[in-house]
Amino acid sequence: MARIDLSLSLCGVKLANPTILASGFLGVSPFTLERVGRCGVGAVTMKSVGPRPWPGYPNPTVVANEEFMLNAVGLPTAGYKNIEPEWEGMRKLKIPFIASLYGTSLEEYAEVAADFAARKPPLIELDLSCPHAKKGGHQFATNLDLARKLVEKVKAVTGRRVPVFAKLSPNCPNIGEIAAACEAAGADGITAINTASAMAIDIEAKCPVLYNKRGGLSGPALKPIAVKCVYDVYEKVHIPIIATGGISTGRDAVELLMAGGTGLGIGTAIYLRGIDCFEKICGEMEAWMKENGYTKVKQLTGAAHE
Amino acid sequence: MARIDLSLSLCGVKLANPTILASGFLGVSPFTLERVGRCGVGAVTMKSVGPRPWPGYPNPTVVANEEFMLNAVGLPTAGYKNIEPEWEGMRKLKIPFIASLYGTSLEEYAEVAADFAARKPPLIELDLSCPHAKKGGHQFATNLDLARKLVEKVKAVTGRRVPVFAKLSPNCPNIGEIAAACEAAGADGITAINTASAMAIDIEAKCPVLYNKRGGLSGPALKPIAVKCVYDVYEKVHIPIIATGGISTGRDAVELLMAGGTGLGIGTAIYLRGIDCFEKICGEMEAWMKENGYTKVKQLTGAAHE
Amino acid sequence: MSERNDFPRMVRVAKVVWENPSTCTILFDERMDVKPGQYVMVWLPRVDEKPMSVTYAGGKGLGFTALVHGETTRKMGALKKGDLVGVRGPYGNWFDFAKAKKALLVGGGVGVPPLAFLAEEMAKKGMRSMFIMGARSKDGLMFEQRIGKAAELRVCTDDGSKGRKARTPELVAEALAGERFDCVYTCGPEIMMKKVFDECEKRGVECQASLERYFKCAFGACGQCCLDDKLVCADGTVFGSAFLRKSSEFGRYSYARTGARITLEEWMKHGM
Amino acid sequence: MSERNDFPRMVRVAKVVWENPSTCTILFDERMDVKPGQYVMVWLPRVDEKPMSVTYAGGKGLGFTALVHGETTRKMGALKKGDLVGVRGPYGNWFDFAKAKKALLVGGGVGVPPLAFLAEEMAKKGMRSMFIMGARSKDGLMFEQRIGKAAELRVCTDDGSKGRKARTPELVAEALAGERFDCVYTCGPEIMMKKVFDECEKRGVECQASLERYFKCAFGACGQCCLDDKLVCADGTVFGSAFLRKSSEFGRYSYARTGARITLEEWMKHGM
Ligand SMILES: Cc1cc2nc3c(=O)[nH]c(=O)nc-3n(C[C@H](O)[C@H](O)[C@H](O)COP(=O)(O)OP(=O)(O)OC[C@H]3O[C@@H](n4cnc5c(N)ncnc54)[C@H](O)[C@@H]3O)c2cc1C
Ligand SMILES: Cc1cc2nc3c(=O)[nH]c(=O)nc-3n(C[C@H](O)[C@H](O)[C@H](O)COP(=O)(O)OP(=O)(O)OC[C@H]3O[C@@H](n4cnc5c(N)ncnc54)[C@H](O)[C@@H]3O)c2cc1C
Ligand SMILES: Cc1cc2nc3c(=O)[nH]c(=O)nc-3n(C[C@H](O)[C@H](O)[C@H](O)COP(=O)(O)O)c2cc1C
Ligand SMILES: Cc1cc2nc3c(=O)[nH]c(=O)nc-3n(C[C@H](O)[C@H](O)[C@H](O)COP(=O)(O)O)c2cc1C
Ligand code: FES
Ligand code: FES
Repeated sequence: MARIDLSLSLCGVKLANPTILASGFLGVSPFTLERVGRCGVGAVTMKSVGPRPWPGYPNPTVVANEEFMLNAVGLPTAGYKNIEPEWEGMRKLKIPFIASLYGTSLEEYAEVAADFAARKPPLIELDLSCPHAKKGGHQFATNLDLARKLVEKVKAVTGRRVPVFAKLSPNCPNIGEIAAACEAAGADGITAINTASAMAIDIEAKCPVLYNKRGGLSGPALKPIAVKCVYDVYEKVHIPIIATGGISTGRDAVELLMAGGTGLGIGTAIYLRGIDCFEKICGEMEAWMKENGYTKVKQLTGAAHE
Repeated sequence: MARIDLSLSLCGVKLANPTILASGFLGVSPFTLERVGRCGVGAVTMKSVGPRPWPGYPNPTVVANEEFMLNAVGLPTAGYKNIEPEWEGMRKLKIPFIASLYGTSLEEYAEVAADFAARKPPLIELDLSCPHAKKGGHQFATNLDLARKLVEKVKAVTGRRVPVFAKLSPNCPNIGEIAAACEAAGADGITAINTASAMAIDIEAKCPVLYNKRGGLSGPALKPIAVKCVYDVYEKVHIPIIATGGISTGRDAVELLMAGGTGLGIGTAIYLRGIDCFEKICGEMEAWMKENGYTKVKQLTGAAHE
Repeated sequence: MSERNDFPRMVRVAKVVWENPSTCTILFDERMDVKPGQYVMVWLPRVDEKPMSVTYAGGKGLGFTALVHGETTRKMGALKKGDLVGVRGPYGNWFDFAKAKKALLVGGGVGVPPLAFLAEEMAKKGMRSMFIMGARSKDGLMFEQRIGKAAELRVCTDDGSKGRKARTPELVAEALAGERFDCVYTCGPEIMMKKVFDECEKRGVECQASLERYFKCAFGACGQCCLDDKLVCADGTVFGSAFLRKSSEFGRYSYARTGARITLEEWMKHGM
Repeated sequence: MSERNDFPRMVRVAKVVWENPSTCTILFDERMDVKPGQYVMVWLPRVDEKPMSVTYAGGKGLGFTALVHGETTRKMGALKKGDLVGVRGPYGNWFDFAKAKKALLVGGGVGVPPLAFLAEEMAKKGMRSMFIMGARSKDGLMFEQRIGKAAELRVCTDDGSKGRKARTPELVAEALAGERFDCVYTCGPEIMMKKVFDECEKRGVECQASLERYFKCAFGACGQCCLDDKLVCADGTVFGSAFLRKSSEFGRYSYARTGARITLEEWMKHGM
C-alpha cells in the first residue's frame, strides 16, 4: 500500500497537510495558535489585524447551531502597531502562519501591509471584506476595480518579499472575475471565501440576534456556496487557492480540493468537532484517498474540472 | 380569545394568508397549482415563462437533503405564445395567482410582459436572475442600472393595469439599493430572494452533481441569507415584499415577516414537509401569534426593525 | 445528521447481464429496501440522470434493466463491472398486492422488468399469477425463465416471431374472459396500458398501472411529472382504476421538458 | 433536527430578588441541567449579552445573580417578572468535588453566587464545607443564610462593617493552618484568587479557581477568552492547581476586546 502524502507547497511555503486554521478562530493569542499547531493543522492564520485599535461589536457576536454559525465580531484589533508579542509568538510556531490584515481604505491596507511585509511572515492574507469599512461592507471584494487597485497598491509596498493572498467574498455575482483581477494585479494566491452576509431574528425578542444585526454565515450551510466560488475562481486564475467555507469532514475537504483548492481554510468545524478537527479531517482524507487510489493530495486539486 | 387574522392585501390583491407558492415548484400544469390551492396556500406563482420554447438543462436538475436543495432546472419554458391552456387553468383557480416571467434581454422581458399584462393576471413577477441569460447569470438582479432599466421598460408596457414585482437575487453586495432602484423605476413590489449560486461536487464521481454544474441553493441553509436580504430591502423601499427563502415552519414564517415580508414565498418546504406545508405553516403561525398576543399578520411585517 | 438525502450516491457495477440484444440489466452489490414498482434515479456523471425501475433488490443486490436506445441508455449498456454509477431512491409507491388472490400481470417491452420483480414477490407469498408479456418481436422479450418460475407466462409478439402474433390487450381480453382475476398489474407503453385498462373496465376488474412522465426531482417538488393533479414521481408511479377512470390526461397527454402539454403520440415520437 | 443549538432562547423572568443593595438574582421557570461553576450567556435584546454564573438550577428553576454596575447589569437590575431574556448554555466545566472530603470555599464579591450553589450541592452529598466570604463592606455580602445552612460560614469585609476586617486570603491562610482541607474552591476577583492559590501552594492543598475573561462565543471557537493555551469559556472556567501553577498569564494578564494583551490591573480599571 502506497503511503499517502498530504504535504504541499503554497507559494513556496511547505505545509505538512492542506488544513489551515481560518482567520478569526482562536487567533487572539499565539499560545492558542500554538495549541492548534499541536492538533495536526498544516498552517494557521492570525485574526485579521487592522490599522488602529478597535474593539469590534458588543455581544451577541457569535451564535451557532449544527447547520451554521453567524458572527458579527466586527474585526476587533489591537492595531498593527500593538502586536509585537504576537509576532514574537508567531515566529516560534513550528508550523507556517499566515498574517491576515485589513483596512478601511486603500491607504490603510497599504500602511498595514508595509509593516507586515517588513516582518517577513511566510504569507500575507488581505481580508477584502470588512463589514465596517467606511464606504459600506465588502466594497473591496465585490468591486472589480477596487479589488484590482487594492492588490496593486499592496503589492507595490510588499514587493516580492512575501506572497500575498486576497481573501474574497461570496456576496457578489462575479467572484471568478474579481479573482482574475487580483491575479492580474499581482496577487500570489486567492482565499475563497469569507462568510456570506446573513441575519437571524429572534421572533420572541422581535429583533436581530446579533448586536450588529447583520453578520457572516459560516459552517455547513456555507459549503455549497464555497464550492461554487472556489470552482469559479479556479476556472479564472492560475495562482493557488485556499478553499474556505463549511469544511468539517474529510469528504468536505476532498470536495473543496476538487473544486480547486490547494490549501483548505477551516474555522467553524472547531465548533462542530473540537480543536482536533484538523487531525480528524486529515485522517478522514487519508482514509478516503487510500480507498480511492490517490497517493498525493495534489492529485485532488481541481479534479472536478476535468 | 381574539380570532387570528392571517389575511392581507398585496397591491390590492386579497390573500387569505401570506403563504405563496414560490415560482418553479409544481407550476408546470394548472391542475397541480389547483391542488396546491386546496392545501391552504394564500396564492400561487406560475413557473417562470420565457420568450421562446426552451427545454432547460438535462438531469440531474434537482437534488436535496434536509439542509438544502440545489437546482439547475434552467428555466425551461414552453414560451409565452404556447401557454394558452395554462392561462385558462389559472383563471379558474379559487385563489390569486402570480404570473412569473423572464427574458434574456431587456427587449425580451418587455415582449413577454406586454403579452402578460394584456391578460390581466392579478400580479406579475419578473424573475431577474436568469441563470442562462445571454450575458451571464444574474445580470439583471445584480446590476443597479440594468435592474432600473428593466423595470422601467416593463412598466412602460404594462402600465398601471397589473402590479409588477421584481424578484431579486442574493448574489450581490447591495440588494437594498437594487430594490430601491426597482421601486424608483416603478416596481409595485419586491420578491426577495431567488436562490443563491452554489454547487455540490460528488467526490467519487469527481464532478459537479448538477448537469449544469452551478445551481441555486434553497431551503433551510438559505434562510439566514434571505432574512438579511429582506431586512435590507425593507429598510430601503416602501412597496410590499414577498419574503422568500428557506421558510419551512411557522417560526420561519414569522421571522421573515418580522424581517419585512408582507407575503411569504415558499418552495423547498414542499420537499421537507409535503404539499400541505402551507396549511401546516399557517397553523403554526396562528398558534404562535395566539401565544404571543398578536391578532393580525400585518402586525408582524417589519417588526424587527423597531 | 441528515435524515433524508436525495443526492446521488456512487455505487459500483457488480455485473452487467444482457437480457436480449437491446436490453441489459445492471447489478450492484447494494442492499436497498425496495418494493416492486419502485424506481431509482440513475446518474451517469456528465451525461444524464434517468428514472429506472428496480428489477432486483434485497439479497441478490440491486438491479435495473435498461432498454438501450438513446444516448444515456447506450452508455448504460457500455457499463462494465467496477464502473461507478450514481443512484438515489428508491422512489414512488408500489404495486399493492396485499389483498389480491389471483393476479394478472401485463408487461410490454421494457415495462416487463418491474413486473418480473412483482411476480417473484407474489410467488414468495404463495400467489400463482398469470403473466402476459408482449414485445415487437422475439428480440424484445426478456426474463422468460425468471418469470416462468414465478408465474404462468403467456407471450405475444407483434410480428409473431415468438408466442402468439398479437398485442397484449388482446391476450388480456381473453384471459379476463376465461378466468376471474382480482387485479391486473400493468407496465409498458402508456397507449398499451390504456387499452389494458379499458379491458379491465369492461370486466369490472381493478387495474394498477405504472406510468411514466419526464422526471426531474423524483420527489414531488418540481412539478414536471404532472398527470392531472398528481405527481407521477411521488404520488405514483402506480395508479389504480379509481384514478385512471377519472383522469383527463392518462392515455392522452404528457408534458415536454419545456413544460408544454403534448399528446402521448407526440411524446412517443419526439420524446421530450 | 439540530442537536446543538447555541442561539439564545428567550425565557420569562419569574422573579427578581435583591441580595444586597447592588446585587440581584434573576430567576426563571426553567429546568436546566447545570453543575456548580457552569454559566449561561444572558442576552438583553438590543443591549448586550453577558456571561453569568448559575446560582440556582434544577427544581427551583434557573437563576443567576448579577452585580449591578455597568449598562447591561443595570438593565438586568431593572428586569421585572414576565420580561423576556435570552439564555444560552449552560457552558463550561464545573467544580469537581467527587473526591473531596473536606472543602474550603472562598468567594469574593460577585464570585460568591456559584460557590453558594456549590456549597448546597456539597451539603446534599453530606459534605460539610467551610465557606469564606469576603466583600468590601457589608453591603457587598450575599446569601449568608443560604450558605449558613450548607456550610460553616466565615465573613470578612475590607472595612470591617461586618465580620472580620480582613481580606479573604488572610482567612484562607488561617483556615489552612488550622485544619486539613482536601481542596479549596474559589471564585472572585482574579487578584484575590491568585493570592488564595498562593496560600494553597504554601500548604500543598489543591485549588480550583473559576476564572473570568471577556467572552464572545462561549463555546471555544473565537479565541477571545484565551489564558495561555486554554480557552476559559470552554476549557474552564474552573482550573486546578496543576494548570494554575504553570500558567504564565493567570493573575497577570487578560485580553482586551481589541485582542491586546493587558495587565489584570488595566483590565480591572478600564475593563475591556
Ligand atoms: C418511473 C420510470 C421508470 C422507468 N424505468 C425504466 C426501466 O426500467 N428501463 C428503461 O429502459 N427505461 C425506463 N424508464 C424510461 C427511461 O427513463 C427513459 O426511457 C430513458 O431515460 C431514455 O434514455 P435514453 O438515453 O435512452 O434516451 P433519451 O434520448 O434521453 O430519451 C428517450 C425518451 O425517454 C424518455 N425519457 C428521457 N429522459 C427521461 C426522464 N428523465 N424521465 C422520464 N422519461 C425520460 C422520453 O420519452 C424520451 O423521449 C422509466 C421511466 C420512468 C419515468
Ligand atoms: C464565566 C463568567 C461568569 C460570570 N458570572 C457573573 C455573575 O454571576 N454575576 C455577575 O455580576 N457577573 C458575572 N460575570 C461578570 C459579568 O459578565 C460582567 O462583569 C458583566 O457583564 C458586566 O456588565 P456590565 O454591563 O455591568 O458592565 P460593562 O460596563 O459592560 O463591563 C464591566 C466589566 O465587566 C467585564 N465584562 C463585560 N462584558 C463581559 C463579557 N462579555 N465577558 C466577560 N466579562 C465581561 C469586563 O471586565 C468589563 O470591564 C461573569 C463573567 C464570566 C466570564
Ligand atoms: C467568529 C468569526 C470570526 C472571523 N473573523 C475573520 C477575520 O478576522 N478575518 C477574516 O478574513 N475572516 C474571518 N472570518 C471568516 C473565516 O475566516 C472563514 O472565511 C469563514 O468562517 C468560512 O469558513 P468556515 O465555514 O470553515 O468557518 C471569521 C469567521 C468567524 C465565524
Ligand atoms: C427547482 C426549483 C425551480 C425554481 N424555478 C424558479 C423559477 O422558474 N423562477 C423563479 O423566479 N424562481 C425559481 N426558483 C426559486 C424559488 O422560487 C425560490 O425563490 C427559492 O427556491 C427560495 O425559496 P425556498 O427556500 O422556499 O425554496 C426555483 C427554485 C427551485 C428549487
Ligand atoms: S419529477 Fe419533480 S415533481 Fe415529479
Ligand atoms: S469566548 Fe470564544 S473562545 Fe472563549
